[in-house]
Amino acid sequence: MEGILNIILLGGMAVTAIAIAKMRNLFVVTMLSGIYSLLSAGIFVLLDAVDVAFTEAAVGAGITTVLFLSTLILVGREAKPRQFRMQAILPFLLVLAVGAGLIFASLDPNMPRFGDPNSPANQRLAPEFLADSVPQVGNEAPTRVGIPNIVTTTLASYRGYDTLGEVVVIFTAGIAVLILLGAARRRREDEELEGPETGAKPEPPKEDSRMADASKEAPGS
Amino acid sequence: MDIWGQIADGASWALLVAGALFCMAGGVGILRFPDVYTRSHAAGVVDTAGAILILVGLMIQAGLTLITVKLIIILFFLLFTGPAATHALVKAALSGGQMPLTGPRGKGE
Amino acid sequence: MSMFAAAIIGVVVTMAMALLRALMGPTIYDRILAVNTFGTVTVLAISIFGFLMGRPEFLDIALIYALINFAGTIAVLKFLRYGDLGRASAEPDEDI
Amino acid sequence: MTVETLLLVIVGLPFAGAILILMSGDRPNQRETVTIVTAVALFAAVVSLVDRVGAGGTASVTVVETLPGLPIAFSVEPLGMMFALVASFLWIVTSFYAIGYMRANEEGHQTRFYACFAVAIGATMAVAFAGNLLTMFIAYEILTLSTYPLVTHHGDAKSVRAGRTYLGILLSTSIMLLLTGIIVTWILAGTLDFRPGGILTGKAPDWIVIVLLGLYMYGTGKAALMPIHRWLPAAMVAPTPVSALLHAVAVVKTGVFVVLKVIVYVFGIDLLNSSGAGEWLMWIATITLVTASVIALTKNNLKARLAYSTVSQLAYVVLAGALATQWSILGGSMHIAMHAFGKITLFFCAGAIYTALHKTEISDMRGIGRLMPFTLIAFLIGALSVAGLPPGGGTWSKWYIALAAAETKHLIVVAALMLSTLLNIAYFMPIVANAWFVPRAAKSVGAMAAPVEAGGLKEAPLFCLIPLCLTAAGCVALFIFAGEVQDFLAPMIDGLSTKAR
Amino acid sequence: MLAHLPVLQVILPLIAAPVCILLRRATLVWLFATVVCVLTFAISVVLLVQVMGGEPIRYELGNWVAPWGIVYVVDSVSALILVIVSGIAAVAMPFALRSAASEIEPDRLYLFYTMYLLCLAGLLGIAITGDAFNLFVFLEISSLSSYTLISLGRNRKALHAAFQYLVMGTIGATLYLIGIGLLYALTGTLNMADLAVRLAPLLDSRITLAAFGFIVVGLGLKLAMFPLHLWLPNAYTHSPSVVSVFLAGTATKVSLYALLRILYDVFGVRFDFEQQPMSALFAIVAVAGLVICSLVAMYQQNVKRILAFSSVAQIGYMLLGVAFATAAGLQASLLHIFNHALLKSGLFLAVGCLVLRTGSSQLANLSGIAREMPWTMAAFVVCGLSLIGVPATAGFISKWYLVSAAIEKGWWPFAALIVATSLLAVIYIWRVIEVAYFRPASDRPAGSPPATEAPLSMLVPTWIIAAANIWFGLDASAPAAITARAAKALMGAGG
Amino acid sequence: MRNHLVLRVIAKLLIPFILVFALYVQFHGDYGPGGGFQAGVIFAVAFILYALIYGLENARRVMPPTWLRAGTALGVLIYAGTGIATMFLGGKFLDYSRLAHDASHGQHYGIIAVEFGVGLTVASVMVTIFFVFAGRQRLTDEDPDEENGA
Amino acid sequence: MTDLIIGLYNYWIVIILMMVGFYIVMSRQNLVKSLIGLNIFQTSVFILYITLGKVTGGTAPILEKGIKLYSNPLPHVLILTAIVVGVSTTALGLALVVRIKEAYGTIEENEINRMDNES
Repeated sequence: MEGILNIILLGGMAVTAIAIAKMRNLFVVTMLSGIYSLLSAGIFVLLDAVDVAFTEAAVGAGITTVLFLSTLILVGREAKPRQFRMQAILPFLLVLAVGAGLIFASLDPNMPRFGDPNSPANQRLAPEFLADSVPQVGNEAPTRVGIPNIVTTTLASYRGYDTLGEVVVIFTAGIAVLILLGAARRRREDEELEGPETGAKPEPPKEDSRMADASKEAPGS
Repeated sequence: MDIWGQIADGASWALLVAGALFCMAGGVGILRFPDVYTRSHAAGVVDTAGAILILVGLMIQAGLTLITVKLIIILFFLLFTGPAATHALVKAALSGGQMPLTGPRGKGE
Repeated sequence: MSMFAAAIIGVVVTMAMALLRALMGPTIYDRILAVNTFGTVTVLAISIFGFLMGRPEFLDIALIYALINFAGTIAVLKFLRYGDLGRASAEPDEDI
Repeated sequence: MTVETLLLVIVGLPFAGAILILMSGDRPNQRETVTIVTAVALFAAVVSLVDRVGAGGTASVTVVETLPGLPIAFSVEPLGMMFALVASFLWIVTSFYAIGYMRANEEGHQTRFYACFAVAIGATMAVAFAGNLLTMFIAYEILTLSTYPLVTHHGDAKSVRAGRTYLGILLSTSIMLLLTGIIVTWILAGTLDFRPGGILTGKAPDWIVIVLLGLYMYGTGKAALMPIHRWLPAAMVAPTPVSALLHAVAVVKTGVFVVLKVIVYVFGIDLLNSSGAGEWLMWIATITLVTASVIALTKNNLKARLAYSTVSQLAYVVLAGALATQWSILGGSMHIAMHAFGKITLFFCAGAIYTALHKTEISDMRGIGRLMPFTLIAFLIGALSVAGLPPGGGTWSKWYIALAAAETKHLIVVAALMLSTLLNIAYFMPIVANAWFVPRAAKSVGAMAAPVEAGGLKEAPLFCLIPLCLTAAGCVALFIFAGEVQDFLAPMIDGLSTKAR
Repeated sequence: MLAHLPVLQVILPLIAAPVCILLRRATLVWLFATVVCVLTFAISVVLLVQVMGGEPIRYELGNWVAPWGIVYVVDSVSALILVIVSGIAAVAMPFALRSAASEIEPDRLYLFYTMYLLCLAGLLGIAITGDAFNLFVFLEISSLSSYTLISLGRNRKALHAAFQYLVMGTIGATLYLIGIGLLYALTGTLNMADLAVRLAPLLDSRITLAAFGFIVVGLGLKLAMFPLHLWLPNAYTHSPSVVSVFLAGTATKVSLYALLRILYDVFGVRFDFEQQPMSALFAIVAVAGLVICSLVAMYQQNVKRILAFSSVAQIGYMLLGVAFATAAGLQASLLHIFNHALLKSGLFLAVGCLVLRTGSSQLANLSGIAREMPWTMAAFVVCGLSLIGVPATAGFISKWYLVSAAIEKGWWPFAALIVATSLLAVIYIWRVIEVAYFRPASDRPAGSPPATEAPLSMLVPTWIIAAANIWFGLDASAPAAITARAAKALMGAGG
Repeated sequence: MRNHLVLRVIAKLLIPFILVFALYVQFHGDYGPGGGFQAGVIFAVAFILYALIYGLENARRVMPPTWLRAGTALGVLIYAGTGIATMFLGGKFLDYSRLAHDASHGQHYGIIAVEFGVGLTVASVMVTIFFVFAGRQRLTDEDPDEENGA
Repeated sequence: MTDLIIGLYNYWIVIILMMVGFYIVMSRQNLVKSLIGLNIFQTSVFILYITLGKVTGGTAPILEKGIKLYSNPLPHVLILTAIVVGVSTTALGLALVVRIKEAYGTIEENEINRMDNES
């Protein structure tokens, strides 16, 4: 059952992604990427990653869609059609290279099969996490956190530092948006500075330079 | 208790299957109907009948727990979102210049 | 096959059909309609899946889907109607 | 003051002078006083160093250890001391001359000029007393960079182009070849110190020695070996004091000094002879000296002719190194000093003529001997010295080189030397002869009728005239006191070979 | 508290950033940020001293044992990078006071400093971590903040440059993530040391190879390895001066460090250079970058752009040292990381002064500027000479080691090439010097205001760096000792 | 049917409920799916919904941008501060075991504190971002000739 | 063969998604679309990781009495972080797009390039 659902949902994702690539109406693209997010969240549920599904739904289908809509209001909905150019070959080759690299890797017999409980990934660190018995430095007995949701435990404690980093990332994004768009009034420096050369406005000179004019000294004076 | 359990199971079965069928019917409608207005009718079926039936079926399975409360809330959301969205969409479609295929110019649904 | 499996198949088939409509268009409105339906059906699917897996507490996910779907729909509608998300829909004689 | 401190003072003094010059930028008199005082102080310091150390003594001082085993260090040896003496003395003279010349011609950017000049002299001192190849290389590059603003002094398109040629050739050869050579030496020998008898003996196969010699010889672009001599004629656009600096005081002298020093203290003449590396160098030097002389003959511009003459004379020194005998090294070392005095005299004269009469072309100089008798006499002495005829100091150095060539049975080289001397005469003497014995063309009389002064003399300012007389006298003095120079260099010559004697 | 230094190194700027948001007053924030940067620098120096005196320091975050938790590892390599990054950040801060104020609106200034600190924290985090995924997180912190910092340039091109960088950077980070994912699939662990152990028997696997490829390309994008450098010139050209200083001195170097870490500590020398032709690959990439970007730099009309292309070219030197696959080569690379950080930030500092006074970094606007701003231009010349590799400057030391390493390896043509490309540097640096010194001020476009010497708050940092260039050119024993040890550590780690 | 009225009423009903749900996700994250991040997003969605229905101005009045900015910073500070606190208690950074006598309890407290920090930052940032984007639209709209971006 | 198709099915889809996303980004068209491409690209990586953590027959890693087999929580944690990074990047990218639109009047990559080259 799960396998079939998995195949259907993933297939749906692939189809959606290809459709997104072809669409030009940005609004439609946004809607489709919402569907894409929902689908991927569905897959996460299937793959037992409920926390991830939770987040993906909230972020991918919710916040991101709203953000894209907000942007579309400001930038317009329609992407212009592109005629085929020779330069388009290069990205295509790059894409093929990336794909080939992954296919190459996937065909390796070591590549863990779907759901394989004996794969290294599921054997190495996971057992200790799942048993909630991870050793601490200087402790004989492994320390137990004692919270049922192992994802939360891992997230906030075992790899709590990553999560601190994550919070800082989102903090950074917030500040970044504030810097870029958070203007109390409309700024016009972009428009002003569309000339060929731009840059900061120079400060007016404060005093005459002492060495300003060494070239005009009269010889023999 | 046992008998009630069986009745509940039976009811759930019926509701879930009926809901699934409604959904599929709506899905077929969305796929096959000729224009946006008719499709919106089909969508309405999914949004309301399908959702109600399935969620109620699940509620019967869950019994009187927190889960049922959540299911009710979900239902509430769906019931509000669906029709409101359909309504507004049809209005937007009309003002956006989409002509219904047949019949007089309707006021939405 | 449990009843949940039966239901989920029906729901997933509906999802597929909605997805198809969303991809096919032809108009924007068709797509929005399909997306909306798709959201609803996904909520149903996840709800059922929680029961199917025997861990119905995952309903939280379905709940948040519904919530997000709701907010998202309002955002889309405001987008279509006003082209502005920050505007209050308070002006008289206005309906959404 | 210990000898070590004195050494540091000698190297540091010109740099300090440069800073002082920059600081007194807007007060010309103070600036020039600083220049002269620094120059005199430097010369005094070098003399006192010579006094302290004596001809045979050595001393060394490490400033900082850049990398383990690779210090920036200075040391004293006869060749360097001689070079430092010559350069610091000529700086005084050149400074006086520059004051006269720059003021008379109303040149701009004079502060930059004097400051860069001082830095260049400082770098020359550092080259002269460099204790190892790295220090020498650093100083060599500072010299290149500090003379660039001098070459492009006028700032017009032509001088900028010349500056680019100058910088391009010197920097590229030094970085690409010299530096590579130094690094290879470091890897082979494990040290970069200058040691009598060389540091490479037994460290490398012959073919590497040959390649390495090529790297050093062509890496030292300042030695102007053909075909990388282009920068030298190009740099003629600069004011005359700069040319004097380039040709006599610092730049090209540094080049040949480096050549000799590398041959003597890095390769060692024994290695050079045993590996056969000197052979090809000798031929190139020979070809250069003849070809450059011929080219000089074709030039009508006085400074250009002098420039090619310099190329030719430098090849003498390289040839001396390539011959790699005790006599040749002696001759080469002496030729550095001899040529310095001779060529600086010639350039001073050229500058004086330009200052007084604004003439640069030889063909215009007919009959000016009456107007500028002192200058022309000095010119004659300088020319004789450069050509290697009595009573110029050049006589001795050329003699020793020719002797070495004969000793090593390179008769063709001897013949080339003879030919070159003839060519020297051929391109210098007509100038003198024309100036004295050919009457001025009417056209040129008209052109300079006004400035001719009452007594019929139109000499350059005294600031120009006195220095050139001094250097001319120096040429003669060197002829007379060549024995002292020889004695002075003797310790180095003695240490040259382990086989000889 | 001494035991906590490794984490304080990163946490200090990380915590300072939100505090800046709370402080809000631009001057106050600047003062605070400066103090933080200086403290961070002090910490890194102490760490370096500690590491040079003994064993590498390990710090388990959350006290969880290594493969399960995240661990910080400070060894001689990372300590060196930490010192470089925090040092340049500290020097650039005083400079920012005037420079940033002239290029960024006053009401965004405090946000700017916040970003600056975040970027610093991100870069430090990359340099210190011993966990492959944690590296990704901090890579993203530094990337996001640098996109923002770059976009603050006043030219609209800055926005486009930032966007391009964002796309390229995200692709790079994602490719890195794929690589780490593949390694995780293969070994089930994320800790670098643990990865190395568990990867050792699996080196023949195709997954290892694919992961290797993804990581090299991913980090290659971040460090502007030659064909992947397209984002860099625009980004460095159009960003505010301080940002150019900071990023040019640190960002690509930290990414290169990350690449070295992964190459040597995870895959190991044997895999990189015996099983895989990394020597050849790096050599080709390095040479192509060196030559092409140096040539391109010669034709630019904007000083910042010249320097940006030169940065890409200089990365070629660093990669070339790695390509030699010897301890000497690696040492040369590390030395060049250090020296290039010094000289390039010095150059950008000087350009920052010029931009403040003339409002532009176009060559045409700088005619004869040396007369009005002698100190600034003198610093530029010093650092420029260092870039060329003139002796007695820091740049010479790294060239020296590079050439020695090339000759020791027997790759003579490369030795020649290193030297020859220095000459290209001569040309593009000399173009600037020529314009600034030997062209009359009247050549500037009409309407250009007269300039005066930059304020002391900017000159002093510039000259500190310029003096450092000379100092480390004269006495390179300290960096040489550190890098020698670092190179040995890296080479040894791979067995 | 005046939909906006219906909307407003429903929103009034819903938003408190959403907030409660957010709190539930926040503090129930130890036992079920969810946690600080998800809770933060839900919190943000509640405000976004408010802004969508009642308008940006009103939403700004309810949640002033200054508060939001402070919230963003405070969240990070709470997280990092927890780590610093453990350092002062003699442990390593983020070693929650030190927060109580018993390691397990300490861990629990630590996780709650940390998750709260995450939630605060995420909610504040998300709302900030939406406000900023939506605010930009208003600025643009008042200036119709901006449309062509000249 | 079935093993290759079914056992690695998720990887194949991941690869397709990755290529599609990457292509959208690389073909450098509309900036908003580039960002969506980036999203698709990143999502494919998420799926790769989550797939690695799936254990057949396992369930979500929330401990409960009576359940023995759980999926691997570590990839989930990593991907949670990655999602956050992704949305942060998207937000920043969109902010940049808005500013670019205001400054250039267009969000088509080729037009912007042209304008950049002109000035």
